[in-house]
Order: sequence, then C-alpha cells, then structure tokens
Amino acid sequence: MTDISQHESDLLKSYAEASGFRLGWAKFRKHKLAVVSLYIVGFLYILAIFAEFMSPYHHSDINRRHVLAPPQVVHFVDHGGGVSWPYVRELKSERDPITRRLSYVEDVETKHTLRLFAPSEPYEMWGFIPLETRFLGISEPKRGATMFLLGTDTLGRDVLSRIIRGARISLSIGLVGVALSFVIGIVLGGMSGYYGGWVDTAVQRTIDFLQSLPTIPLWMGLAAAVPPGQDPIVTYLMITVILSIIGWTGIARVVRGRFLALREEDFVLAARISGASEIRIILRHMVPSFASHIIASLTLSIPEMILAETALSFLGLGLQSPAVSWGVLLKDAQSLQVISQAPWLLIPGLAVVITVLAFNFLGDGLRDASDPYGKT
Amino acid sequence: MQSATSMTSPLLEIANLKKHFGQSRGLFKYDPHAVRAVNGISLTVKEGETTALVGESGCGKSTAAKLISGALAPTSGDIRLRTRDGTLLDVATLRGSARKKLWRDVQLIFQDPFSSLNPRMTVRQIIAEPLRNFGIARGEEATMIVADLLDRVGLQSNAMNRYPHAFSGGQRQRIGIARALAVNPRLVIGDEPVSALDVSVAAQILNLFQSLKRDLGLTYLLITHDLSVVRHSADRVAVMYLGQIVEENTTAALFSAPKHPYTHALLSAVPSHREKEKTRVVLPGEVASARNLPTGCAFHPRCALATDLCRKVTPQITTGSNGSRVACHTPLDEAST
Amino acid sequence: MTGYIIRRILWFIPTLFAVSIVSFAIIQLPPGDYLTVLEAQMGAEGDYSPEVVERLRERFGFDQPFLVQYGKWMWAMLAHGDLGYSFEWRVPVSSLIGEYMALTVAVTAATLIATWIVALPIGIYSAVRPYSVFDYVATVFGFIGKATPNFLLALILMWLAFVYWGADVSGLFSPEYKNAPWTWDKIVDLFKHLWLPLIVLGTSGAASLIRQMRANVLDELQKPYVEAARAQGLPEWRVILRYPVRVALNPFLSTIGTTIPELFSGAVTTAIVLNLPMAGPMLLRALTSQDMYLAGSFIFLLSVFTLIGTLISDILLTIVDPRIQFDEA
Amino acid sequence: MRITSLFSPSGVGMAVGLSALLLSSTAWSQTYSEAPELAEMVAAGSLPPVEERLPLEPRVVTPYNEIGTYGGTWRRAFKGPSDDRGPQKLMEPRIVRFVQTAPGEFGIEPAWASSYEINETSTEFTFHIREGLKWSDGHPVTTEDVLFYFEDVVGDDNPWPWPSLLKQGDERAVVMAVNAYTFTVSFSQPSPLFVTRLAREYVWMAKPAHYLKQFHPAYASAEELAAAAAEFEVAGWEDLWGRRGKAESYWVNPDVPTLSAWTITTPPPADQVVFERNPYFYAVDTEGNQLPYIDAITHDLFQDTETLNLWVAQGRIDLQQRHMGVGNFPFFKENEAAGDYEVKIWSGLEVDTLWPNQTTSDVVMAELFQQADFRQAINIAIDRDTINEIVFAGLATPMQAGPPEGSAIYNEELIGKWSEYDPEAANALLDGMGLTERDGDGYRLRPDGKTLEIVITSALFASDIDMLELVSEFWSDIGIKTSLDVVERTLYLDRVNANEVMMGHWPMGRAAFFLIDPGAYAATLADNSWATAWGEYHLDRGKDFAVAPPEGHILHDVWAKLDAASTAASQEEAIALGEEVLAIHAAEPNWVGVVGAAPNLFIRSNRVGNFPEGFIRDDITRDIGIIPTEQLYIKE
Repeated sequence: MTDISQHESDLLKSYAEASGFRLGWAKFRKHKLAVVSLYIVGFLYILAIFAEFMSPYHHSDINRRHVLAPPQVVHFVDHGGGVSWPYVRELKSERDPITRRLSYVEDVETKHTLRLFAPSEPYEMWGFIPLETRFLGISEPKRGATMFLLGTDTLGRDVLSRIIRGARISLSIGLVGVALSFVIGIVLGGMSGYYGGWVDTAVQRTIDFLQSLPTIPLWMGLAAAVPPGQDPIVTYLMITVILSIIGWTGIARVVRGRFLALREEDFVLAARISGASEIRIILRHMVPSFASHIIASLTLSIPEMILAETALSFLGLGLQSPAVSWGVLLKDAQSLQVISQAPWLLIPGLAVVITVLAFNFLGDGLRDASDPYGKT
Repeated sequence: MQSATSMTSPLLEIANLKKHFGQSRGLFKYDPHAVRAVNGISLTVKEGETTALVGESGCGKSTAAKLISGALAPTSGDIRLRTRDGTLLDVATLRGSARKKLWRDVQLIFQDPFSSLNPRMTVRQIIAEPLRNFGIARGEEATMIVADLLDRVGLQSNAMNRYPHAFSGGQRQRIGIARALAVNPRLVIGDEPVSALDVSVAAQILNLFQSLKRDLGLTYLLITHDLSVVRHSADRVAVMYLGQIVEENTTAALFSAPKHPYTHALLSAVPSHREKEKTRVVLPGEVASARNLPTGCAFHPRCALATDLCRKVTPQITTGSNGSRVACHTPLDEAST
Repeated sequence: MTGYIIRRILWFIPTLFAVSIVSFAIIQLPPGDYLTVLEAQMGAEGDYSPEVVERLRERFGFDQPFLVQYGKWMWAMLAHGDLGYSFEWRVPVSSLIGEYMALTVAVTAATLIATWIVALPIGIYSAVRPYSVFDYVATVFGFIGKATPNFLLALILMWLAFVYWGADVSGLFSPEYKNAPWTWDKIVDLFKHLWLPLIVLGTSGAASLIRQMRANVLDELQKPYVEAARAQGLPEWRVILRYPVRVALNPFLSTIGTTIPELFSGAVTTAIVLNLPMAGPMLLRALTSQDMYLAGSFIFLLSVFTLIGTLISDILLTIVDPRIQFDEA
Repeated sequence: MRITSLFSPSGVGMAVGLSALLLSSTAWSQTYSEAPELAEMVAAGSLPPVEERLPLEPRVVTPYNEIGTYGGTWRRAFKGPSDDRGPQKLMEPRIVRFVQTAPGEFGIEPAWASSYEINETSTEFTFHIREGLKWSDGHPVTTEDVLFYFEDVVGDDNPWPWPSLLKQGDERAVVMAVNAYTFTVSFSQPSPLFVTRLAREYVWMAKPAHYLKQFHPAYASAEELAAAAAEFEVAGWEDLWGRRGKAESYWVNPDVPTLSAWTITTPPPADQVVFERNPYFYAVDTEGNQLPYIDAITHDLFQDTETLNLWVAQGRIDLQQRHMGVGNFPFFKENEAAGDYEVKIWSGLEVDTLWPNQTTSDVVMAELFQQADFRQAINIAIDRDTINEIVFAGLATPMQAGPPEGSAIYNEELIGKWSEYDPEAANALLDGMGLTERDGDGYRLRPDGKTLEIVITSALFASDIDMLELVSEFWSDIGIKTSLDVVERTLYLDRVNANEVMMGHWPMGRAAFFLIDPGAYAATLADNSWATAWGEYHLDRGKDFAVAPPEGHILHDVWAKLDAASTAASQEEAIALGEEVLAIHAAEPNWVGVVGAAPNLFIRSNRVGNFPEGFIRDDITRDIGIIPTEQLYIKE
C-alpha cells in the first residue's frame, strides 16, 4: 500500500513539476503517427547527412551496360535451393531489335553476396574525409557485379544512390528560406500584433500586397535575372532567399494573431502589473507561449517547401540536372515512357510522399503538443 | 464589521473618470466617444477600508478596475493615489514604464485564476516576478519571501516548484494573491476575485482577504456583481449602472435602505433569509448598450418610477446628510422599501 | 461597419496600383523582350531578318523607358479597359484571357465545392469520433493526397485511365467539342473530363480542410452549450449540425479569398500535365515567350482576384466577429 | 542521295521540261473531278465548276503510291503560337518548292508558277504564273499581285522591309511585269542560289492585292484604315501587316485569300485550330482529281509533350513528326497496335554539336579553345558509340558536325574526322600542351592555376541532358571539369548575343544545302557560336565585343569564299566554293560534333495513305512540307 501511494505521490509530484515542454512531450508521445514520423524524419536526415556513405554508389556514376535496369532482387535462396547469405544476381541486357527497348534477365549462375560496410572505390565524405567503405554493397566488387536495389535510370545510374543524394538537397535547400521567412514573419507579425495601430495597418496592408503577388511569375523573373554561370544550387538558394523576403506573410499573420490573443491574456497583464518591462513581457511571457506553435508551423512548412521544389523543378524553374534533388529525379521520370517501361524511376515520388507525410504528421503531433494545457 | 471610517484618510480619489472607446461612423468620420464604458465616475477609497464597486456585467466596472490599476489610460478624469511616501500620484497621466511606480502600491487580483497565471512558469517564478522586477529581492532571498508569501496565503512551500496546472482554482487564486502581496501593496483591487470559484472556496478566499487586511492593513477595492460578496466583505458600496455610479453608501445603510430604484432591484434579486417577505422587483427590458446611451437618466427605460424629467435630464449625484450619495430624480425613501 | 468596409475598399486602390507596377516589373525582369524571343524563333526556323525585328521593336515601343511603357499600358487599361495586345497570339489580351479565366474559375470553383463536399463530412465525422479507425484512415488518405506532387499524380492517373479504360482524359473537352458552341452535350462532355482534375486538385486540398474542420468541430463540441443541447434531449446529429458545425464553418467562409489563388497556383502543374485550357499554363507560356502584355495582364488580374478575395475575407470576418472593427480611442 | 539535280544546268531544264510535260499530259480535253462536298456546292450554284476554279494548266502531282480518295480529317497537334511553323509548313503557298521524288532525290519544282527560266549568267529569272490561277476566294492571280507585293508591301515607306533574298549587298533586285502572267526578277550580279533560296525562305512573291488594298494607306482612306484596325482590334493599320500582322497572315485571318491547299477556318487562339480545303487549289492528281484529298486538318493545342505522346498512343494523331522525340521510340513502337499507327523513320541531317567559343570572355579559356590540339583532345575524348547507344537507342550515327551524307554538298572527310574514341591520345594532347598540373580532385589546372572547367550552356532538355552528362563524364576522364548551364531558349540566345557563353550546345542543322544558310561555318549564326566575337566582326552589327580574327585565320578565307559563292556565275562554281569551305573546316576541328543523322520519327496512322518512307528531313527542304501534303489521303 505504502509503495503504491509512494509511487502515486511521485507520479503526482512529477506531474505537478512537469514543465510545459515535458507536458507537451507526453502529449506528443500519445500521437503514435507523429512519433513514427519523428523516427522517419530522423532517419531521412541521417541518410541525407551521411549520403555519401549510405548510398551504395556515387550518385552520378554512369553504368553504360546497365541503362534502365530494373531493381535487382535480393535473394536468400540459392539457385540450388539452399538458404544463402543475401545476394544478387548479375543482369544480362538485351535490346529488342524492333522497339529498341532494353530488357534485362537475371543470370542465375552468378551470385554476388551483399555485406554491410562493403568495400568501394575511394570517395570523399563531405568532400574531405577519404573513405573506401560504404554502408551496403557487394562483398567482392568485380566487373559486372552490380547491386541496383531500386534499378537504374536512363544513364545507368543507381536510383537508390540518387534518391539518397537527392535527400540532401531536397531536405535542406529550402530550410534557409523557411528560416528567413520565419525570422521576418515573427518580427513583423509580432510588431504588428503587439503595437497595433498604424504599425499593424502598415504591416497588414503590406501583407495583403505581397500575398496577392503570384509566385510563379516572380520565380521565373528571378530565375532569369540571376547572373549566368552560377552553380544551379546556388542560384536556387538565392531565389529561395529572395522569395522568403516576400514569403514571410503567412507566419506573420499567425504570429500577429497569437500576439493579439496573448496581449489580452490576464497573465500578460499580471506580468505588467508585476512590473515587468515590455521586452521581458514579450520574451519571457509571450514568446514561450507561442514558440511551440511556431515550431509546429515551421515543421508544417518544410513539406510545403519540398513539394514546391518538385513543382518548380517540374516547371523547369527549380533545380536542374546535373544537380540531384527529388524534384529533378521526378522531372526526369515525368514521362509515359518511364511509367510504362521503367516505373522504378517513380520511386523518388514515393520518397517525397513518405517525407511529406512524415513531416505533416510530425507537425500535427507538435501542434497538438504545442498547447499542453488545452483540453484535447 | 464597520470601522471608524471618518478617522481614516482617503487613499485613492477618483474624480469624473471617463473611458470612451472610439468607432468609425460612415466613411471618414471617427467618433471617439462612441462607446462610453465609464462615463464620469467619482469615488473615494479610504485607507484601511474595503470599498466595493457593484454592477451588472457590462456596466463598466471592469473597465473601471483596469483604469484604476493603470492597465488602461482614461479618456479624462483624475485618479489620485496617496503613495507610501505620502505624495499624491496622478494615475490618470501615467503612461508606459512610469506606471511601474503605481504598481508598487496598487496590485490587481484577477477574476480567472486559470488565465492569470503563466502556465509555463513555476509558482516560485510567478510569485518572484514582482520581487525581481521591482528589485525587492533575488535568488535565495526571493525564494524565502516566496515561501513566506505562500505560507501567508495558506499554501505549502513545496508548491514552489510546481506549475499552475497542478493546482485547483482556489489554490491558483491564492497564488495570484501571493503574487499581488509580494510588493507589499497598499491598495489591492480585486476584479471579481471569487466569481470563478465554487461557493465554499469563494468563502475561504474572502476569509483570506479579511485576515490579510487585518494582518497587513490592506485597503481593498472589490469589483463584483455579487452582492452577497459585498455584504460580507465591504465597508462601503458603490453601485454602477451604464458607466456611472448611481448610488454609494456604507454597506449597512445601502442594504437596509437602498435609495436608487436600480439598487433596490439589485438587492431584491439577492436571496435572503432574513427578508423572506420582500417582493422581488423584476426589471423590465434589457440593459441598454454603452454604445447607445438613453437620454436623460440612463436607467429610465427600465425604471418603474421614471418620469418625463428622468427621460430628459440626467440626474446628478448628490450627497445626502449621512454621507450617502445617490443619482436619481425620484429616490426611494425608507417607507417605500 | 459600412465605414470600415469602405475604408478597406479605399485601401484597395493604392494596393492595386502597387500590384500593377510590380506585375509590370516582373515581366520586365528577364533580360530581353518579346522580340528576342521572336528572333530566336525566327532564327530556329531560318527566316531571321534584323530589319523586321528593328521595325517591330519600334512599333511595340520596346525601345522606350520602363515607366513610359508602364504608363501607356496603365492608361490604355484605365481609359479603354484595354489590356494590351498579345504578340504571340496576335489578338488583344482581353479576347484571349476571357475564356481561359472563365474555365479557370470554373475548374477552381468545382474543385473547391467538390473538396468541401468530401472534406466537410469527413472532418465532422472525424471530430465526432476522434481517434477512431475512420479518423485515422481519413487522415492518412487525406495526407497522402496532400503529399503527392500534383504533376506526378496527374500523369499516373492519366496513364492508368488510358491503359485500363482506353479513356481520353486529357483536356476539358473531347476534340469534337473543342470549337463547338455551348450545348448540353458539351457540358456533359466537360463533366466527363472534369473528374480527373478534380481528383488531382482536390486531394491536395482536402487534407488540410479535413484537419481544420475536425479541429474546429472538436473545439466547439467541448463548449457548454453543446452539453446543454444534449441535455435537452436533441438527437446527437442534430446537436452537431445545429451549432458546432455552423460555428466551425465560419473560418472557412472567411478564407475563401485566400484559398482561390492557392488553388490556382497548385493547378499550374496539373493543368500542364492534363492539358487543361486554364490560365496557369498560358501565363507560364506568356512569360517564357515574354509576351509581356498577356503575362502582365494575367499577373495583374490574378493579383486583383486575390486582393478581392482578401477583401471579402476581411469583410466576412467583421460580419462574423464585430470586435475587429473597434479601435481604441 | 545528293541534291544534284537542283544545281546542274539540267536541273533547271528539268523544272521547265517537267512543266511542259505536265501541260501535254493535262490536255484541255481532260475533265476534272472534285471532292463530293464541292460538287454539291457546284450543283447548288454556290461555287463555280471545277474547270473554272482550276488554272488552265493545273500542277499535276503524282501520288507516291496510289490515287487517293476524298474526305477525312488529318489530326495533328501543336504547342502554341510559337509553334505556328508546324501547321504552316504543311501548306506554304510557294511559287517554287522542293520535292523529293525518292529518298534523297531532291528537286525544285514550280508550284503556283507554271514554269521559270534562268538566264546564262544567273542574273535574270523569269516566272510564269499559271494562267487562270485563282486565290482561295476565286479572284484571279496576276502579276498585279506580284507588283503589289514589291511596290506596296515591302521596301521603304511600306509596312515591311525588302526581303534580303532579293538584295545583293544594299542593292535591290528589279521586279518587272512582262504581262499579266509573266514577270522577271533581275540582279546586277549573278545570284546562282536565288531559286533554291526562294524555295526555302518566307517570301511568297505575291499578295492578294484585291483584298489587302483595303488595309493599305496608298489605297484606303484614313477612316477605312481606322475601321479595319478596329475590326481586327489592333492599334493601327501597320499592325495588320508583316510577320506578325493580322490581316495579311493566312495563319490568323480566315478572310485573307491564299494559294495554299487548305485555308484556316478556326484560327488561334482556339484550342483546336482548323484548316479546310481550298476549293480553288491549283493542283490535281494524275487522274485529274482536284487536290487536296483530305477535307480538313486539325491541330489540337498541347502544353506538355507527354500529352502529345498519350494522344499518339490513343491514336489521336494521324501524321506528325514535329515534337516526336527519338528517345520515345520504344514507347511509340510498343503502342503501335493500341493507337493503330506505325512509326516511320526519315533520316535527319542534324548533328548534335558542342561549340567551344574561341572568343569567349574568359581569356584563358579562349586561348585554350584557340589551340587545335585542345579542340582535338576534347573531340576524341568522347565515346560517341556509347552516347548513341544510351541516349539515341543506337538509332543515330556517331559523327563529326558537318553536312552528312544526303546533303547537296558534303565532305566525307569532315564528318568522319576526330570522332574515334581515344582517351589516351586526348590525354597525350593535353599533356603536350603543358596542362599537366592537377587539382585535388584530379582535374587539370589551366595555365593561370585555376581548375580547367568548361561551362556548357544549353537550351535543351530531357535526352539532351543525358547526352551532356555523358560528355561531362568523358571529359572528366581526361581531367576536364564540365558543368552544365541549362537555360530557357531565349535566355540562351541572349547569352550568346552578349558573348557570355563559353561553350554552346545546339545542333548543326540546315545541312541539305548549307550554302543557303552558311552561318555555322562562318561563325555568324548565334546558335552555332564557336567564335562569337569574330562572327560579330564580320556581321558588323556594332557589338562592342566584336573583334577581327587574327591574321591568317581560316575565317578570313571562309568568309571570302562564301561571299564569292553567293555571287558566283553558276551553281557549279558556288558548289565548288562551298566544297572548299568544307575542306578548310576539315583541316582542324573547330567544334565538337557528337552524333547526327538521328532518325526523325513520323507517327503515321494506318488510315493515312501516300506517305513516302525513308526520306530525308531537313528544315531547308521544309520538313514534312516536302511531301506534297495535298496528295495524302485518309483511307476509309
């Protein structure tokens, strides 16, 4: 009995002394999809950060003899029927004399076993750490021994490696713009909501104006105005940064709304009457109250940036080959030829869907958790 | 419960206080007096007394509380506070950080114990906030003061590290009181301090007010719609209707012999054990809007005794022989109650 | 209230002015002009003639400064409602834009309505039975629609429709109805083609709508008046429909304005893949070929629509929530 | 497979002789047949009988396979207003036109002219209009229409400039009417290429004066002009004329009379552009049936090429080559049954080429590019067979850029040169130049110590990107870093015109007879920019970066020879000079041709008859327009 009550009182104590963050975390953990999504997002970022090591091949290695090869199956059973260490079989290609289409058949006789931390051609991690090992590969690399788990593209490049490499750009390049938008949005939205009056009017009318400008023409204009000869990634980055200068309006409205609501909260008035300075009221009392909302909206705007990158690349306004991003990979796959003959080139689309889903659920969970004192 | 009122000096004097809110009318016209939330109230709060400001919701008493506590700047009128160093502080003219001087002496207790405490701060942080801001104490010293305050409001010192979500409404209100007491104020304004609480809890809080008043020599200004609270706590009562004070008197006098028909109607709505025979006066119509005040006496559309005079001329508040004040053309005499 | 609305409308004018300058500036951002494009085309087709280009440059006034060109464009628009001339199509912009804009509005409106029809009941049901299997399924499906790039979904659905039904699903009309006058049959034909864009465009918006509706209704359901209504013995569905849903709808009504331009931008890639005669692809093409009055007019009209949308939103908001109009004296 | 007949004296003779032959075969006694719907109109009295509509001697077109049947709609697709050449090339109203009687057998025939003669010195050209020839509204065509064109449409004080085709330097040719059906064009110097250029360039030689006068200030009053401008919704009468003019163009104005086989009835901006048969078209088949066979041509607007590909698979395209990418060959082939069509292949004459700009603004790179060893190294470092195999499904031919076999003038040596894959030799060449230093990534360093990096600017997408990526792979094997700058087409041109391109990527085309458009060899064509600043020097357009090539540079020689060719006394002389130009370019590589003669895919519905197979397609010879499209028919 005493044990239990001791335990209960501990529990009670821990609840009573739980900070907003801990309460939010507890609430977040109840959102199962969000938790799974958190793991997925984490995994994706690990892939992106260690892309060179995680991908079986260099993303632009061309395999002249394996153009548009289908995904290679990992076998666990020998040709003879015995259980085997996981292996892949060599592919033999053949071109249809009439349709000129390449088709591949597995050579059941050849067997290339797989291993973790497989040897590879030397390469450099992040451009400066020389390595000769990759996370997964063929244990004894030799000519013709390939492991294209998600197939190859029109130049015989490994789709899996390209997706992993693309993750690095797709998951990161918009972050700068998103971050900048948020900083501007929070500052201007905060000013608008906190001071009200003419500041509010000015900011609100500016927002109306900026929101009415269509993005695509602006993007096109900027893309053309950026001086030539730049690295396409730099160009894209420059444009996202420029656009974030006008893209802060959404978050500014949110922040303004929160400020307006919080300004009326009793605890803010209480703080003022307790002699708190304006800056302390904002930083110590108001900001923590909506920081979690901001983090949730931030999380929700990342998938939008990923989707925007794919759409812009599709329109030829985003990144372009040889830069590797999911948008670029999808643009390459955007043809009936691919859908009918090499559907594995659509797998980057799956990567986009999974990532966007994960971020959305994560954001959803964070939004629920952002108000740990709410009733739901 | 009555104290020797004549002996004490006024702590707070309010004269002709007005707060109007503006609104646009038509294209370019902006009427800065469209909503007359507080329309010229005068009131004196004497040191050591509990003064109550009573009225229905929407009568402007909350706005009055905000004006007096310096949270809102009045449109016109005077609020003068005698500070602890004896000087008179013109509250109505205070703006921005200058108001900090006021809050060293005047503190506010909020109606909603849930929203008035920052959910992201511990009780210690909440109560230490004024200590820190007014430079009274920091660190260990502050913690000791907080523990002392908690003890004073009837909470255990282990509450210090907890967050507001761990407390009940009554307990939270105690925390709020502790925070208000931290600066050792002279005037505590309670804006419906118990209306959000259960009856029994409310009674406990009111008792706490009483004991604190006793121990610390506090002066209260209670803003409430609940006459039963007033009867048990207040020394003087001022009744507000549509932005104006219609009657003011000592609690006993007001309850026994209301002069204004509105006061009478309010009192008749209070369940009373002593006066079972009393007839309930039902007010016809609805409270008029502060946006569109009736001409003459603001109360006339609902007043059974209204005359043509009431419809045309706004009655001025007049002070009676025994210090009572009433604003009515046709005040009730004792016989009619 | 009227005063507020009128002042809000007056604000519209300077904003419109700013928007028109920016619209015109955007189309001037890329180097070169329509004649550079024409030169390129003529060069590719082997009939390049520098004299022709020079004469046209003079004729179109491209040699004049930016402000002069802008002034002329604005003046023609204000004085005669003339949006300028499309160099590429060789017709006045106004005669070109009309039908495309109309179809754009039609498809956008249809999408909006279809999304609402699907999303609102799902959102309400999810709110009434939160964390139920249905709630999860609806949420996941909604989000998958949102997470799939429109252009990819469009192409895959188009391909599947072809492979499995041999159906022609591109465009909004069958070839035989493309130039036909509006008849009942043409409308039927339009609806035969409309389902695919509706699915593609609708799925991307439904998820947010479902989530929003769910959240709004959940909020409302916890308010005391719902309990009161239940206590009166009203059937559950009537309780829900009578109050919470009505209240929860308000935020939707007020965001109509901003939803339409969002839908429009989202529709660009879909319209390209599905070959829909809508404003987006045309704008894109006009921008590529620097058909400046066409592009400028599209951008301008689009911005105007958005501004009107925001205006309507704001006015609706004041009607729903009158507190907004008060300013402190 | 050479266009020999065109340029030998017998070529001219053949053209004249052919029309004489036609005259005899289409004797007056012959009765003509017409499309059933036209016959109905004749019966109803709304159209004159076919004999009155046709000229005295109609052009007789020999169907490729059989006499066709009337009727049907030819369904095609186009990509928007900038793609107007696609529809237009099907029916250009030419006075003379190219024909291809058998694969590679090119010729020039009079079209709405019945015949033409050239004098001995190639200075005077006499054209005979078919007597009784009618505009599509039934109004007769005479030399009045020719003079109207030269006196009132082009030249100073007229809406449009004088065509450069009828100019020598600043001097204009003289056009004179001999009688109602005969006119002459005279030059002061020989103009041996005039007729060939006439078959190719956009100069129709006549305009329907009776219709257009109402839009011309010399004939119409100011009020009438204002009314016309208002009707066409343009700012002024000037806008009714010229390349983008509205009233004058048969592509946008259904009312303007034309000489083409079909006339537009639903012009753009319709989603579906429709052409319908011209009842006055001047050609018949060998049995006297008035052409065209096909009733109408529709062009559906598409935005994305995948839409078009789907239409192909759905059998919604009857005959089209434009926008049919060779990379989609397997897809087209596999859907032949579904779409009830066949993929037919013509050979193209284009060569996918990279143009190292020897005058690029990056001085160090310009100096490297100016060295023949360097250009040879980057040439032989490319494995063209692999590119052909991977990017072109093995259907094209690895070659150096030049006029391929099948062209009128070609140099076998040139197209075979520097196309053997030999990375060792390439490395040796670069080492020999002293480019031996390498950076950390293994790339060679330039003389100034920077990484040797070539930026390729290209305006192309899809399979071309694959090609470029392969090229960069091959070049990185010999220690050259390559990066790609893919831009929009106009931006590409802008950059070339500002000399901002280090290496351009654009096919070498117009190879059927390069002398007609020799800019690629003279470095004066923006697309083929291997020496932009030098080319601009020759063009003398006042670009500030224009500079003369060094003394003794081959370009001086090339320009001199090309100038001489354009005023040579005879075609043989011009051709000989052209061959010398090719020989100059065969001495050392000036560009990097990769693969060429890629197949041009025609989607040909099984309903379409009389489509010739295996021809050569080139822009010079008007793409698909080289088929007399009027003899195509729909089987049903």
